Amino acid sequence: MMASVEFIVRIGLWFLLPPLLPGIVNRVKAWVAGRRGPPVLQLYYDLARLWRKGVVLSDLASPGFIAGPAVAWVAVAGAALLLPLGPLGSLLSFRGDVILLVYLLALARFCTAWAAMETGSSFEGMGAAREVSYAVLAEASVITAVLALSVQSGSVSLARMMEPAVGSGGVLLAAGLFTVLLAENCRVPFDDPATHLELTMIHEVMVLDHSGPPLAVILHGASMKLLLYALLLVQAVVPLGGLSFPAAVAVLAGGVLAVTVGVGLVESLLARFAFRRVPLLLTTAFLLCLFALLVAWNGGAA
Amino acid sequence: MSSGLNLLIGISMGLNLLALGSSRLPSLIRVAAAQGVVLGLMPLLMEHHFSWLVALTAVTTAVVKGVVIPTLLRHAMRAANIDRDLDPLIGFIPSLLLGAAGTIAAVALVRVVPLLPEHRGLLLVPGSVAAILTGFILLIARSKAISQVCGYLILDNGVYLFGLLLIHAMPLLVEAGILLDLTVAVFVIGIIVDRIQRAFDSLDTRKLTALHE
Amino acid sequence: MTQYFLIGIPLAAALAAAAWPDNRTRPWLLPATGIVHTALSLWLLVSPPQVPAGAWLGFDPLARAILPAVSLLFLACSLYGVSYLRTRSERSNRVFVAGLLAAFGLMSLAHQARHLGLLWIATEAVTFASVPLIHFNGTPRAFEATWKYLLVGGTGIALSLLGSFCLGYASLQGGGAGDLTFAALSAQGVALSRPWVLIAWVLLLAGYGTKMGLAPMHTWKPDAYGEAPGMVGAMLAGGVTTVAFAAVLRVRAVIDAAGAGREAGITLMVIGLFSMVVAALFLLGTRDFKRMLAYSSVEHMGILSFAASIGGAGVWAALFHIWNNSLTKGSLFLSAGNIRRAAGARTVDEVGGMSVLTPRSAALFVTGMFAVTACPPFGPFFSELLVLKAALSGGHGMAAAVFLGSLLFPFFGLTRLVFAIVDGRPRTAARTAGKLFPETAGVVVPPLILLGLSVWLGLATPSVLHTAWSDAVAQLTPPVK
Amino acid sequence: MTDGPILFVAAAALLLGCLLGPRFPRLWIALTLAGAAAFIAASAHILGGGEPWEWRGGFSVGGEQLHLRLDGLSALFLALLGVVGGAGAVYSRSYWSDAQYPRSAPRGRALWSALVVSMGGVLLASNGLHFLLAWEAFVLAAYFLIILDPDSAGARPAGWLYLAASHAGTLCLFGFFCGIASRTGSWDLGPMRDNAGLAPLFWLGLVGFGLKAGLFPLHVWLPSGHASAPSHVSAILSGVMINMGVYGLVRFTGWLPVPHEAGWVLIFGGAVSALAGMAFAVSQTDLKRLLAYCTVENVGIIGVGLGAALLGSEQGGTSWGGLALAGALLHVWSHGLSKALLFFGAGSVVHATGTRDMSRLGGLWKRMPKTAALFAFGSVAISGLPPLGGFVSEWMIYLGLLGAASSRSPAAWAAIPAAILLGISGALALAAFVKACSAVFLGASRGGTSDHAHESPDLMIGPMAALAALGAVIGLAPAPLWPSIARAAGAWRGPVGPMPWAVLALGLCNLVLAGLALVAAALLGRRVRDGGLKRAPTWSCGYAEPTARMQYTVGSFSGIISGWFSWALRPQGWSQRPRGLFPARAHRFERIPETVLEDAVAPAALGVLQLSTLVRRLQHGRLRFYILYIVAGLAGLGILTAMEARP
Repeated sequence: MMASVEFIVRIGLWFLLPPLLPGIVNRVKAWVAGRRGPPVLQLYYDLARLWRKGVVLSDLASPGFIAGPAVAWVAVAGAALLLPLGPLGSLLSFRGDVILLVYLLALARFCTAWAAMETGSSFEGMGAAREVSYAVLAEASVITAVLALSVQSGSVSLARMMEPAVGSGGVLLAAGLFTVLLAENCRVPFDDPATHLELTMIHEVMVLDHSGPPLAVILHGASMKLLLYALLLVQAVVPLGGLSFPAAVAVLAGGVLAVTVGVGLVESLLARFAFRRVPLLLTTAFLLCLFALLVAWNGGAA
Repeated sequence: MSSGLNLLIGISMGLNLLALGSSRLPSLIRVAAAQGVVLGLMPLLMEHHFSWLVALTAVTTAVVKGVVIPTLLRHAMRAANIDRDLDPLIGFIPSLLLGAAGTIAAVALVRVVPLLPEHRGLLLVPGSVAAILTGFILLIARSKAISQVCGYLILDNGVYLFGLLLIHAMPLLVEAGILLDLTVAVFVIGIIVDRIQRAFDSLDTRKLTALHE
Repeated sequence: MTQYFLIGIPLAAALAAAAWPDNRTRPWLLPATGIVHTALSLWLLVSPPQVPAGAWLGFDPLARAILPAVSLLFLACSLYGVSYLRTRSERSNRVFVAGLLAAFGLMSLAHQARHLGLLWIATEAVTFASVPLIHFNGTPRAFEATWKYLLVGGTGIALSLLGSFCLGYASLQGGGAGDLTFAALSAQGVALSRPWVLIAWVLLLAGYGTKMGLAPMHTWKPDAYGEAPGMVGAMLAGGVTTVAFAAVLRVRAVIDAAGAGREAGITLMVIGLFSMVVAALFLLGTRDFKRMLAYSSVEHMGILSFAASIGGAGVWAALFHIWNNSLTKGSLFLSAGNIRRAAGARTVDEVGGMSVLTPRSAALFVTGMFAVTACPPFGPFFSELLVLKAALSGGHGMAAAVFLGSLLFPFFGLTRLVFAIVDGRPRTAARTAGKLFPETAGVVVPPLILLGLSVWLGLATPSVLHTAWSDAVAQLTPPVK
Repeated sequence: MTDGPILFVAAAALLLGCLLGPRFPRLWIALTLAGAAAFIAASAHILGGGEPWEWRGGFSVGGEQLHLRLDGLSALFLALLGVVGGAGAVYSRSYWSDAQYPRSAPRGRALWSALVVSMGGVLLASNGLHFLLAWEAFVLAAYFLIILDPDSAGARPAGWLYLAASHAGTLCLFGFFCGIASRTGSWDLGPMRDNAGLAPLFWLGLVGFGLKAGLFPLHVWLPSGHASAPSHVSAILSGVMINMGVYGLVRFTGWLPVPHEAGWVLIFGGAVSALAGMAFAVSQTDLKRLLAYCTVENVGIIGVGLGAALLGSEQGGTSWGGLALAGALLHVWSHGLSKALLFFGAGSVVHATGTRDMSRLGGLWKRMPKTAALFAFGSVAISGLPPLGGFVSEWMIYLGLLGAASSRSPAAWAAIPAAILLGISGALALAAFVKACSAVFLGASRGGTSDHAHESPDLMIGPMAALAALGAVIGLAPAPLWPSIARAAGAWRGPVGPMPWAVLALGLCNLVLAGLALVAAALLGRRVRDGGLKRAPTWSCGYAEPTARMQYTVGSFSGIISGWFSWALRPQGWSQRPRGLFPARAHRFERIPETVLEDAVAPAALGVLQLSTLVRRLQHGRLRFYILYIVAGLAGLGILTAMEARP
């Protein structure tokens, strides 16, 4: 009974909160550029409008074109539900749930890429190719980060792994994970959600042919993914264990906000990289995580 | 009498060198025949008391090696109307030197193997080794089928020469062996030389190289 | 008494064949002799006679362990021969049949010879008796092969005679009374003069090795096997070689007794492995499927020598492998003969697609190929495993590695060549082969029988053979003092 | 003790099928299914907790008493053999029908039964001699199945390569088993861990079994063999036959002592195999080659699990070791099922379009929707994505590796790199299968044969569906399966720990997830339908008339990744760039060579061949040199003897 209530509550949270983040990011960008940007709740309006709209479907598309986004959204939501929320802890925690989380995100990627390939449009093919290719490097970083956390905490379940030790390891891990966050959520410097020059994009270009409710689901899923990574990052480097409940919540929220602002700042201060430099950056992220792992190993040994 | 025996062996050694040096087929055949006769007579000298069996072997050997085989070969040679010169793989002088060196080596080598007292004085072992060596040199260095047959005969002479060591102890083995060897050798060599010459009308073994990888 | 029939019957049949007037019915002498001979030798296998120690001749354990295999092989070849010679009715088979029977009789003699000299004489006689078989085809190539066979073989014979003399001299020095039976020689034991024994061993190994076809004295083999009819190749590869190998075994027993067993073992192992390696290299490249069989035979002679060099269990495995080699190699030669006659050519450049032209022979050929390359359930698989096991138990790790390596490369060569011949589409040259060479039962069943025997031998080796081989090993290994 | 009769029935049915198959196709199906069912039944009995079955026959084969044994480990593989063997038989009924292949289909049936029964023999044999017997038997049966199609150009060379590689492996096994027999004095097999002298034999076994399993770089025969065989054969080759090598490795690392390096070598070899296999798979354009290389990857994953298990047991029964082993064994199943399914799917595609070249396919989902759905299912499963089977097994292996890492055991130095490599290869697998599915089934037909393709008959869809269902069971209900897996793993080196609660939790998650996914898809679908649905050509940024040729090609899809791995793949490309204002023609041709085969094996083979040519020159036909050889041989023997004789 209690569990089901908690389940509903979490679902609700994960349903409502995420679209806030892109709004904040855009707000920050606008503020840096000295513009009045769109309202923070812009994405909510967009989602509502899209959900009411009809759909234009490519002749070539199979039912997978609709099912893909839905499954992807479910996968991300499932990953989100596995993630412990600071003091709340996680809904369901078991050995190796972290692997499940990582692979659920992979499943989501599979579905979006599949849906993108449905239409046979060369642009979407390009986007899907880039998505799955860069994911290879991102995956390495994520696994390494997971290893670092598990070595550090001597455990392989998220709930216990999220009790990190501060220090050089934490900093390295934060840097690495932040880069991965940018890459996985297709933000500058990997991707540029703002432009609509297809050749330069990864994620945006994959959804070119989507419209109406499926597009809404995709956008919501993306924002949920962003929040997920933000929470993961914060909990991975900020030790919340000792804090009281409200403090912990506050720190968590603050951390997420900080990350989001950070993303906004990066987007407005950096230019998008040329694609051939993307692997370089991702490799750097991987190395950062690897160093974090080494530090964790030695720290434990010492 | 061992001196007489050694004399004959010495002659056969000389004949080896002669065979190596002979540049024409007929002379080679003659040399081989002569050696056959010389060796054939040996058992008679080795006998202390006369025995029919040994005498028979000796005479047969002498006749076959001295008469039958040479005739056969000459016949084949004529039938095959081949040029009488045998152009060697190894020149005559080198093969001569080789043969001589081999003979000397043989004489020296024999010191390491133990011999029965009654054979101490004899040159049988070096003689046979020398003949075998000569046979091999001829087989390897001469290109005419007939010359190779001669080489084979001299090789056999070497074996025979060694067999004389045992002729007292195990006459049956030696004689049966030698006789069978001769008869069959004659028989087969006759056939083959004849057939080859009919098939190729030349006895140059360098033409017999159709079969190879 | 029976053992003398084994020798006498074929020789008598040979005389009969020489006298027999009719070219068409003469071949029937072959199966007749074969059946009687096989029956006799199998009977002797089951109930071996007592052999007096000093006998020059006798069906002793070693003969019992090998000779029946030769009889079986001859039986199959003789059955094959009837149909084969019918297809060659254009030429007289008088000399051929007589020679084959004589050679067979002399083989039986050589296998039963317990006397150094007698053994040598028999072996030489076999060599010369098989001369007419090799140039049966009467082509210039056949004559050339015969010529080489004669001179190389003759040289080997001269060497083995010299070796026999040396061994005799060694026994003289040991105070022997000139008795050259192997029993007597072994009895002399260490009394034999060591230098002469060693010299004798080298000469005899080289001499009889030439007859076995061990590298580098194997040069006559591809020519002879390539030019002779298939059934002759089978008899040479499965019969004559075993004679020479048995001779080596008998001599080695004496050398062992004389206390030079270590040297003998090592030389035997080295020459065996060397033969295997050389054969492997030849097999990788050869393009003529009858010469291929010759090289494969060289390889198996190497296996036999290697096995024999290990001693004890190795010798047992070697005896087992003799049977398997004779049977499988025989079937391979017979089916190869069919393909050769049907295709009218022998190299992969001219022959192809035989699975279409002569399906049965092609299937037999492929099966036989897998059999000789030690694929189960055929006998060689088991015997070669036993050889390997014996080698490893004997602590010859490196040698075993070489052994395995030189089993691998022949497999590559054989499979490539055989599939090239069997698969694909027929060459234009051999289009009409089906009519040119009908696959009658007479030419298909004998190889099939041989393969069946090989399977039977491998899966369910009769216990009588087990005991026969064990007795032979006991006869060969000197009693430890 | 009920297993004996069941297995006897199985053997009898299959042998009968071997004999009667060529003549009576229907009877053959019945017999093969009966045999397969019997295999499954016997294994189920063992895996369900029955006593391990052991039987010594009264008679002897090849001089050795017949000795069979069916314990948890062999039962696990035997059941898989039964499943794939049966499914393949049904599938081949219309895939390789007598109507289409009057000459080869009858032979194929007999060979199929022979293959299945001999592999069963390998799994049951508990005597070295009989193990080798059955081993060689199935090697040959598989060879003749690979070259089944007389008209296929690629089949014969591929088959020969397979045969040669297999024989090399078999000879290693000759050495392996003879080594055991010569050290223990008997061919009988069984636990003999205390006999430390046997440890070095592991290396022979590794090469012998690794060649069969297709561990990189011993995989040279695998891609071409799997690609050019008929698809139902590829399915059993890849789903079961390579697992014979895996079985050998697991079985004999469990029974024999192993050197200390064994675990390390296996875990690193496995990881490299996983990475390299997938790197090659991603960049293939031939559908079946892609699947074949994916097999190399999965064998690598299994190797990683086994290596981790070895390291675990070296350090004394750690829980993570057991998990890794369980994962490896479960992965045998999940890979076998999904790979067979995928090869069947590929077979249907080939059957319908006549080509394996993905760059000439496309848009097939319209014409063969069932095949497309099943293939997609298999792709998700084999990419190790939740909620399907492949994920559960990989997850267990990850748990093993993470356990080693988090417990800071020495094994962590192997586990950490292995985990990272597994992660990378997982992402690569995802890329590869997105590529495969999309190139074959999605988008527009790239012209040519796929325009008049047709859905496969039910006899081909049915087996695929069955395999898919089984794979789903592994994914959704791992907890009920755990006891069986534990029994199988327990037959290795002693019992593994109790089921971790995590397995149950994971199964729950998968179940919920699958349910939610279906619901969500349905909801969204309804919403889209109600919200008004309009069909239109693909937008593709306003370009007026898109053609199928403008789709993203398979080559360009994997271009980025191929670029990263070009040092290993060494792609060879020829291209004619468009020139001038109105370029007449332009094309680009790219091929990925088989690096190991073409750059390592081929040169070595060439060297050996040259040596052989050199030696063959000695047989030049000049008699006097032959006699010179005799003299030389004589001299050599004399010298050798003299050297030996010197005291």
